[in-house]
Amino acid sequence: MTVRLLAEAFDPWREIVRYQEEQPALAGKFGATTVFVGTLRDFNQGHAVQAMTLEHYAPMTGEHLERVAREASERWPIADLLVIHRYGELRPNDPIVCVAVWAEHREAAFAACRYLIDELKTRAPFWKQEQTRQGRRWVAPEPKVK
Amino acid sequence: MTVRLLAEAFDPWREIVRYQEEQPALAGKFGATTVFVGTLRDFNQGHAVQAMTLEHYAPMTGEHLERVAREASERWPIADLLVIHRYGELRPNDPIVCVAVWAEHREAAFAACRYLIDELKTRAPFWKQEQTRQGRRWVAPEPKVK
Amino acid sequence: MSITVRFFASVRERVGKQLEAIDCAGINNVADVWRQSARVPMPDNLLAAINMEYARIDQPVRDGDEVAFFPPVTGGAP
Amino acid sequence: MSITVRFFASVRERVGKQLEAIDCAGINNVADVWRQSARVPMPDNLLAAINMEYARIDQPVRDGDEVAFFPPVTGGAP
Repeated sequence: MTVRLLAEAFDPWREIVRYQEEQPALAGKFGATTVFVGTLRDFNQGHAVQAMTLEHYAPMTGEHLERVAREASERWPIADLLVIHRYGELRPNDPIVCVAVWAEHREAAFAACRYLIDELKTRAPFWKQEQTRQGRRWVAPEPKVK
Repeated sequence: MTVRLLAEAFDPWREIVRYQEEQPALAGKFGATTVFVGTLRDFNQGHAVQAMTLEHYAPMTGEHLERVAREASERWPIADLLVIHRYGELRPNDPIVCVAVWAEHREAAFAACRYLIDELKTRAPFWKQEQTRQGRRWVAPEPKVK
Repeated sequence: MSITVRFFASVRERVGKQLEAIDCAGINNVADVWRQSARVPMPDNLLAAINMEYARIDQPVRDGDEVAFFPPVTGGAP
Repeated sequence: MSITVRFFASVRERVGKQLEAIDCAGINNVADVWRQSARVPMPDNLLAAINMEYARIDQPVRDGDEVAFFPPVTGGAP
């Protein structure tokens, strides 16, 4: 179970391969892998987005990501999980966050992956500021669905 | 929207990267990518699995995969999807199937990804035969949950 | 003309063949194809397809059709 | 000893500072820290943390605590 905060751009697919290879105990033991990757779009709420800055509160952010990860691994029978979250300056098409879950069966893998992204979005202290042609603006949180 | 049936082992993560790079129209337009990868475990129902053969019914199998893919892209607002399914001889730790969905938002990406794997499992004509120390045996279908 | 019959997986093994062309004389539906070609009792949970579409066992079969028999499918992943 | 106060994102911009140490004299709870340090009206939806745990605005604050103020979080992805 690994949670990472990164200041630099990353390739989520390469990180997943690398992580999986670094866990030899996983080989042959998982039947299901689910992944969510969140990526910066070049438009949002009608505005062309040129860049985004992700502010966070270290080390509170890392601690809350770890807590969400622990909760997911306690609630569902999963073999391993990886969470990577960017902070700092991002450009459109840059990955923001990557969540990967390995489990014996897909039910737990899907449920844990969904829980991780939903919970980290609402609990980990990150704040997005978009740069558009109209200037910089803080992104408002999503309306709560649940 | 692409569906592929492969006779040879494949690396799902590399295929996802390659596919994404081949769709320049996607760049900057998607915020959410969900992936499911199904992998052959080295044990099943109490037996050590040495190998598995996936039999299929070409071209019926491909047509039903295409149909499930079309349904997913009609039901949810998604930007693109990729389905890759192996057939033939597999070894433990070999990927069996990979489903990737690109969308603006994660709600549609998760729903379409889950739909694709659930539907292709129950509708695409594939049959698994496991090789264990006790010999070869056909895998029985999962009990229906829904 | 004739009817092409295919058997897959455990059904193929039980019947002992994977492909056969049978004369369409006396064939009205999927069950007739099974009786004419398989010559063993119909297994539980048998699935059938006509021209690669899932079909009921009482569905009509025409000259030139391809009829397939197979067990419940087990694709995908855990 | 004193209380460390941090402001983040739009709250940081509104208050005009990101980090301050204030004397704990007269400070009983989170709202007191805001009044003493921010010196602007409390924004709607203000969130607070004491020692990196989410806290209510009436929660008690002790000497040596770190108190943070910030808007609703917007991490993750679309």
